[in-house]
Amino acid sequence: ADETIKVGVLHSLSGTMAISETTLKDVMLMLIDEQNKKGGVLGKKLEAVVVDPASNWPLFAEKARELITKDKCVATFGCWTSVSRKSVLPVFEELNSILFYPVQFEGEESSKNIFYTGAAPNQQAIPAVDYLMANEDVKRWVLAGTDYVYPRTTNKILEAYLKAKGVAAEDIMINYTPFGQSDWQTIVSDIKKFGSAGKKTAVVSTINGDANVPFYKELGNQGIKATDIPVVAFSVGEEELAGMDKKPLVGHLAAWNYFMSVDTPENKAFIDKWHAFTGKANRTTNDPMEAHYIGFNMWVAAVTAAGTTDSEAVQDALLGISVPNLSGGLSTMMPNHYITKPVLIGEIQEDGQFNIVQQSPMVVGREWSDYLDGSKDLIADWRKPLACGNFNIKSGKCGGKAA
Amino acid sequence: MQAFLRIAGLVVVLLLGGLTSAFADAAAQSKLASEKFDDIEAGVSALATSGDPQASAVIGALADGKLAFDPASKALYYQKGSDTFEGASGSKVAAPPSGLKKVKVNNRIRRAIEAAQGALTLMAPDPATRLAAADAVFKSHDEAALPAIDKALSAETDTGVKQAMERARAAVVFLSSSASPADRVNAANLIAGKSDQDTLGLLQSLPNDAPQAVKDAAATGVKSINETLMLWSGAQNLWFGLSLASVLLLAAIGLAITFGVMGVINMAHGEMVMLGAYTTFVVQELIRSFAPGLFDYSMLVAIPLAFLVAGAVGVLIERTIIRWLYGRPLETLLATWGVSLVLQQAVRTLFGPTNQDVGAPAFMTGSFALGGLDITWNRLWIVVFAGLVFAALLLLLRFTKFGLQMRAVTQNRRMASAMGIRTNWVDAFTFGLGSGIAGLAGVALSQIDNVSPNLGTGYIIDSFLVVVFGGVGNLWGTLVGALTLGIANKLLEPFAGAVLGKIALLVLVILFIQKRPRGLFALKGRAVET
Amino acid sequence: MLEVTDIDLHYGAAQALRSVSIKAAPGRVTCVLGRNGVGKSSLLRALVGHQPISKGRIRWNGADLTALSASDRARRGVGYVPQGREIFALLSVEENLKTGFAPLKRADCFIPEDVFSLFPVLKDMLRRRGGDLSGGQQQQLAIGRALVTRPSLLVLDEPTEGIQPSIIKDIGRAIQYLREKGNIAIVLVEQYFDFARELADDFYVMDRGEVVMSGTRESMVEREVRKRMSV
Amino acid sequence: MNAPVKADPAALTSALLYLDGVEVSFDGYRALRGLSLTVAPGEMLAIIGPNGAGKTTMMDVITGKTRPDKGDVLFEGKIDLTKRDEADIAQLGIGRKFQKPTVFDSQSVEDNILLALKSKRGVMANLFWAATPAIRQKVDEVLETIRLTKLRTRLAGSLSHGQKQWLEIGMLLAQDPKLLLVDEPVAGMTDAETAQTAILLRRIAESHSVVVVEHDMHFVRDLDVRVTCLHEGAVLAEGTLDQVSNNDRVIEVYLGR
Amino acid sequence: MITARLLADPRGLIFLAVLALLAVFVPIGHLAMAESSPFHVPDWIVALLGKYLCYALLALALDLVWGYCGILSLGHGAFFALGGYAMGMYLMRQIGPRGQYGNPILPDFMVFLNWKELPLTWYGFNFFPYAVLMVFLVPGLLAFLFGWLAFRSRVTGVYLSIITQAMTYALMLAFFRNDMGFGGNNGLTDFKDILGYDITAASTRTVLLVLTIIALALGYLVARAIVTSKLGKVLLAVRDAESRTRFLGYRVEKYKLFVFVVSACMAGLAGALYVPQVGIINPGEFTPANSIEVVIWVAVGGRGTLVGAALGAVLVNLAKTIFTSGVFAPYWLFVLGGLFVVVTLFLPKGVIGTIGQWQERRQARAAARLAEAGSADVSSALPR
Ligand SMILES: Nc1ncnc2c1ncn2[C@@H]1O[C@H](COP(=O)(O)OP(=O)(O)OP(=O)(O)O)[C@@H](O)[C@H]1O
Ligand SMILES: Nc1ncnc2c1ncn2[C@@H]1O[C@H](COP(=O)(O)OP(=O)(O)OP(=O)(O)O)[C@@H](O)[C@H]1O
Ligand SMILES: NC(N)=O
Ligand SMILES: [Mg+2]
Ligand SMILES: [Mg+2]
Repeated sequence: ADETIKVGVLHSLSGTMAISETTLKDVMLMLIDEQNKKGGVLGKKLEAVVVDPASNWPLFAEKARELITKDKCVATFGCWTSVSRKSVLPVFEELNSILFYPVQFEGEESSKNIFYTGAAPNQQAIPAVDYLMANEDVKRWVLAGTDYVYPRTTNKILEAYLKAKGVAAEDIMINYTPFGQSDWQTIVSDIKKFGSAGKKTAVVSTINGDANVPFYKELGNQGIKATDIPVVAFSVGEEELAGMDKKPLVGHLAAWNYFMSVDTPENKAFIDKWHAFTGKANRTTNDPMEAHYIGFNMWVAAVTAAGTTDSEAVQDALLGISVPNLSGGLSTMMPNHYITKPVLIGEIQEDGQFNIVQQSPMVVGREWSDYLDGSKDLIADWRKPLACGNFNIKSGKCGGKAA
Repeated sequence: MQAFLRIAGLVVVLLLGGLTSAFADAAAQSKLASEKFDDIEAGVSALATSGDPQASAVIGALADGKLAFDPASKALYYQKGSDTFEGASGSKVAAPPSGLKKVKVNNRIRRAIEAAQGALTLMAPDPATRLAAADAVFKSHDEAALPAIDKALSAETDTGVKQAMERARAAVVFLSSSASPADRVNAANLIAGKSDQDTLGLLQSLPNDAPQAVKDAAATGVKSINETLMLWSGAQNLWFGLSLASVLLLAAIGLAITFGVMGVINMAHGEMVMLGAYTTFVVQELIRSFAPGLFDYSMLVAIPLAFLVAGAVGVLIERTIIRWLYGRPLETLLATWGVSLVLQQAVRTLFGPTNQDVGAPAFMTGSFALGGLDITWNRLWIVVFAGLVFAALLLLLRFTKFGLQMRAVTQNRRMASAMGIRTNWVDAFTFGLGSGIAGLAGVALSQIDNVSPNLGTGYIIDSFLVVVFGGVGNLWGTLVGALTLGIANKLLEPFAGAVLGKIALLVLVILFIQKRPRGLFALKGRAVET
Repeated sequence: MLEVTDIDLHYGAAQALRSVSIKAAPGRVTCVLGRNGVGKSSLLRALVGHQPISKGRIRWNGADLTALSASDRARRGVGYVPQGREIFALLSVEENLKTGFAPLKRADCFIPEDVFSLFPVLKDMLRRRGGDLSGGQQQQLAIGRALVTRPSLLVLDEPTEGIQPSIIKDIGRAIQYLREKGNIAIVLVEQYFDFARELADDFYVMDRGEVVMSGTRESMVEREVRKRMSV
Repeated sequence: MNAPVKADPAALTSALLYLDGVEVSFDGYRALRGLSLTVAPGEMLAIIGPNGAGKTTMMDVITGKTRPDKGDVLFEGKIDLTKRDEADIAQLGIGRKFQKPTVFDSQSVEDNILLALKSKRGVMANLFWAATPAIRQKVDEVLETIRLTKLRTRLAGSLSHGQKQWLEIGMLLAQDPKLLLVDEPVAGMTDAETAQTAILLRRIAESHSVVVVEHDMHFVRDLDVRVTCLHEGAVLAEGTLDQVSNNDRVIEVYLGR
Repeated sequence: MITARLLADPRGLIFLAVLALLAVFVPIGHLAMAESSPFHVPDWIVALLGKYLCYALLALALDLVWGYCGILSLGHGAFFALGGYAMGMYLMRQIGPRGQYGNPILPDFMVFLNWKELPLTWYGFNFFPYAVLMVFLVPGLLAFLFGWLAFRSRVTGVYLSIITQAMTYALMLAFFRNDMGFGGNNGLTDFKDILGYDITAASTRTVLLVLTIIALALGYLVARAIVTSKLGKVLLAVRDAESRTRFLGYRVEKYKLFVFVVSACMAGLAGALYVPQVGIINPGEFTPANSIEVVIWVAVGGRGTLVGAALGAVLVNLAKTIFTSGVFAPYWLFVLGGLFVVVTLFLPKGVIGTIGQWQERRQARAAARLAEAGSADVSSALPR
């Protein structure tokens, strides 16, 4: 006698991650609202169940279980940090439910129950480096990141990639900082030094949310301009920029799969709806929002196709589903639970928007990196009968085993 | 500025002599009318050297993002104020054609623009502009600028600018494969006369196929610059340490009052800092919308206001909560933790969870060189500000009646009241003072850090560490504590990296406390035990 | 004139004073005697406003002090030398004395010379922290500090405790001197009988939270009082 | 400056407590200036002296609270107290009553006594400790002596000043040390209690060594023991009370006229 | 003797009885009752309960040092986390070749960071007894080292609090580093089984809950035995007047060290039970804020009451669970923050402490009334 279909929204509304995740909660509410206006799904209205895991990882697991078992949510949209995803993963697998994860991350995972709508490293990091090599003629690289798994992995991949491209070890500088680093004087000055060796230098930044503002402020104040040493970031989007003084940042870059400045009718409609929904004409949109937009539409399409919200059926139906993304193409859910996306490179403008300087064709998300020893032989394919998240193509076995 | 460029442009054109033709102009401009960065880049250089009288205006508009083109006719149009002008003629057009497309700029174009503007403004009437132009040429070391710089040099009277131009010229010559090796060696020696990172970079960017003599000269230069820079980098680290120390001091000093003097384990201290930062934000928003011209004074308005706002909230908290908890210090921890949660959420509800954009006034942007030191203005002002706040507070505590009463009350509230001291007032004002100072810290921190509801949580641990390390209840201790931790952190960082450096610092603090169990400036003697 | 009528005082559920009434007039020394734990200090705490009373009234020069805070009472001239000294340990001796300026007019904000002539040691130790002083020195400081407020009602709780004999004599002389000024009422709690007898104009003897005996110096019978004060 | 009184070397071996040339200074202020004195086993010694003479500081030195800058502090002829910490010294058998009564406020009167009671001080011994009748009897005895039996279950923090003084004395009795250091035991006591305290101390002195500091001359007279007068951190006069109190300097700096 | 002391405490008996009831009825409700039955206990409740009770044990551990010995540790989360990591490492090793990369020895995160062999720190953790030993040994040893240094140097009060905070903060930074070899920020997850039993099975979950209940009961008994012994009185003495205790001949540092180590081991055990039930351990557990929260639980429940500490942990976390869902979700910090303020102002001794106070006051009033009625002599309330 279910009147509604319940959808879980599992994003931190308080604590350190609220800064990024609150918007994602809002966008989910908007999408669900909109879907209901269109008549819901399978003739039923959708109901969002919002919980606050408060940037606390064990609480994520607790709330996930609550959403699935107590509230009977048929699918959940949530998480930002990888650790929150790792924390809920066993819960989703145990209870065989569905999670859509909308944030760029390090990859190296493919779960039957998780659908990754954010970018894998090959959909963000590597294209960005390619762009800098081709267009800025960069010869020297600073890989700066917050000391945790996503930057470490991304940088490992990038390091291998750069070396494969003939960059010498002494032309790569790797630097890690703690979460929430607020004093960047030494590091920025080191970057400056590193960059004045006569070769064109760029910074690839995997610096995490909070630490970016002081980082860019220091860059600006120490006079590092984009024309001298461009910084390309993977975690700085419109939302983050809204809280910064953009003047000194003009020309620095970011690589995403979506920018608010994308000039397509879909995006314009999305932005208008967003402004109407939030009642604020200056609210920005960003990449993880688009990921939820894509993920949600995929889920709706899959449920409609399957004719049921049953988890197993929806999981199957999701594979191969294509929905329009906001940058004028179709994104498809691939058998590895990653999606196809274009890679966009943008330069920061004074108004906080990105000037898109390059847009690639669709790139398929690669779950296991080609640049890591342990994973280069693995693939994920959830199509039955294989249905394996870590199939070793060398040994032909599921379970990752090499031999 | 626009006017300048125009004049400068004209001058350049005149000097370069009429080797231009209308045909060339049109070609250069139409190159800009493109969506391809390669074309645009070529267009910029072409236009800059074309002698087109409009070159300066067009390139200036491009730099400002005000240049558009008509895809059909390939004609350029630029905007100035609310008017639109034709690129080719510079004449105002009443109704620009529809379907104009903006000429896009990326970093490469921006570099080309800088170089072009450098060349175009070398003869500007304002020496500062000429200096900037010379530096731009030095950086771009674009051979095309050589004629312009030679002309400019011959006309230059200001010695400082002249020097810069000579260096700029040398930079071009040094890298020019067409110059004679002897000239290039001379150029290298001239460049190496100034020891800074840019020079070093320039010298190191010499291609491998350069003549051996030039390479040698560059190598000598690099060596001597490196030696000088080594010395300076030590000093630079000290400065970084001092600057970090000033931030720590500001963050901690309010706590030195509420916690150090009053004994309230004030977990809401960070939120007071946050309130100060948000006050700055609100002040700036108001100024931006009502008096944008006064933006540079926003800090001056924000400082007293942040003190008042955070102070008032502090007084409110003291009157409603803390005052019931004197003599129960540990419970202040529980209550103020609650307060901090509420304040964070209140700000989150009011302003949203995301960062707010607090801009830097002009006097706090950029940096200047002091010898080989690179000193950023915002850090310098924060150091000064921290020093002033500290001094003011010290004087207040030492030499005023309020200071004495405040210390008396916090040491023995009951006895102080029996002496006729209005302990309620003193308590409220003391807590208000500590909170107000935290608010001041917020103003300063808004210039270097996130202004978000979480701002405070990032500083609370360090603040307690500083106060305790220095010795609770001793303002000098807080000062020396902040200095020690700030400088030690910055001296460790280059060796150990930011993460290990911080860990090492924490371990050192733990070990140090074993030696001085009551902090750096421990009070000794009987007085402490009672 | 101080009039304490019928006051009760409780510590939690335990009652420490039961219907205590005393009077103290300016120009006279009123002495409260009694064994340990009978409530003398409690009475004084009630007077100065450190402990709320559960019944009764405290009036000073006709005004009702009962509802006033300790600091307001101090501003009406109540000066207090507590048992246990209660020095501001981290303030210097000079600062300790200066805390007495709080209720004073600006013109009166100086330390009266009397304080230093009575306790010369304080003058030598102005810069030393109060808490570092020896016990007796602290006691001297506590008395000096109360004098700085120019009290019109001086409340002293065993002021001679821990003080060397020669200075006890000086304190006795000082109290006499203050009495002779005629405008200060002095309430003195004292265990040291000889000292009390020499100074007291009026006396009250307490036992188990009650006043059990009272009178003037003339009517005081030493044997009776001593009996009340022994076990 | 007073020339330090040179102690008799023979006293060293026979003395229970031996101080020689002890110097203590705080931030330049010299609180003890070559203090020397000895206490024989079973002896009671009364110490008087002006406020600030250094009496309490001397006790601080003996009990390990303050480290002397110079000088010897020996216990039982051989143990160098300056090398021991407070707990060690207490375990050696030196007990102390503080000038300002310090008791364990949040524990009952009887628990205060119990904590002081002579017993093993080790962690495990106390974890598995159980009260025996002998122990209970001893606690009762002490409580009776200090007349706090009726208040035995009261929290020590709620005692009056004088009651705390008594409790401190009781704790010292319970501790049953070889040497008792008693700082101003009768401050805040009535004359009758003062007299009783004198009797109590004399009884204790029959089997213990005692050092008493007091300003109450009646009490010192009642003790009827050797008196040492300290002044400015050194011994000013020694002898019977009559001898000392007739010393001009003692009268001048301490007793007054 | 000890049992006698325990029986004398009705509050403790109620506490133990409640635990016993939980240990009996929750398993029945979870395993034996049909899902439709009103007595069915769903798995999310079992999971929640397990988590709360681990927190309760942690709070109990903190109360032992803070409530009874005055050591305000702002780093107890570190001991909890270390215990948790020890258990997590065992669970990681149990995954064996079932990891994503199928490496029989190396945990996944080591494989993808290109580690070639197991670091020394991980040796032995495939043996359960070794892991259990480490659960106690690692936190215990850290507490011993830290306490030995700090107590010997007489670091007390806020100085001690702040260096315990520095300790957990440093550990947090260290564990965040991937180079440490403990999984960096992602920590240890994706456990498969424990002692051969599927970790997600209802029966395993139930057994873990029962074990937690037993651990909590034992922890309570140990703590209670300590605080009611004469050792407990010494601890109180140390709390109230440390130096006075020294002058009585007690080696204060040894006493502190003893309870600190016992408490750290208890916290470690709590962490070890927590990890298999929650399914993840990551450096977030080391954040200073987490440790401060533990202090808050104890304060809410009632410092120095043991039962109160456990109750506080459950209450605060229950409140968190409730308020982070549903309509309150965006405002729950107002509720929780407000709750802390209200508790401090109106229940100054915490929930249990205030109840205790009421009881005492009622008894005192009754006694006073009795005395009043009986005779005019109030010598019971007044001195002789
Ligand atoms: N803070 C307190 N809490 C509870 N009871 C107290 C408190 N202070 C004093 N009492 C009790 O009140 C009674 C009176 O104490 P008070 O201090 O007034 O005595 P006193 O006459 O001054 O004794 P003394 O001569 O020892 O100073 C005593 O029984 C004491 O135990
Ligand atoms: N930490 C310190 N700093 C400065 N001076 C100190 C310190 N401790 C003690 N003094 C000084 O040392 C001197 C000796 O003090 P001590 O307490 O030993 O005197 P006392 O003989 O016990 O006096 P009383 O009879 O008043 O108790 C005093 O003048 C005191 O002010
Ligand atoms: N997935 C991330 N960015 O943690
Ligand atoms: Mg008294
Ligand atoms: Mg003394």
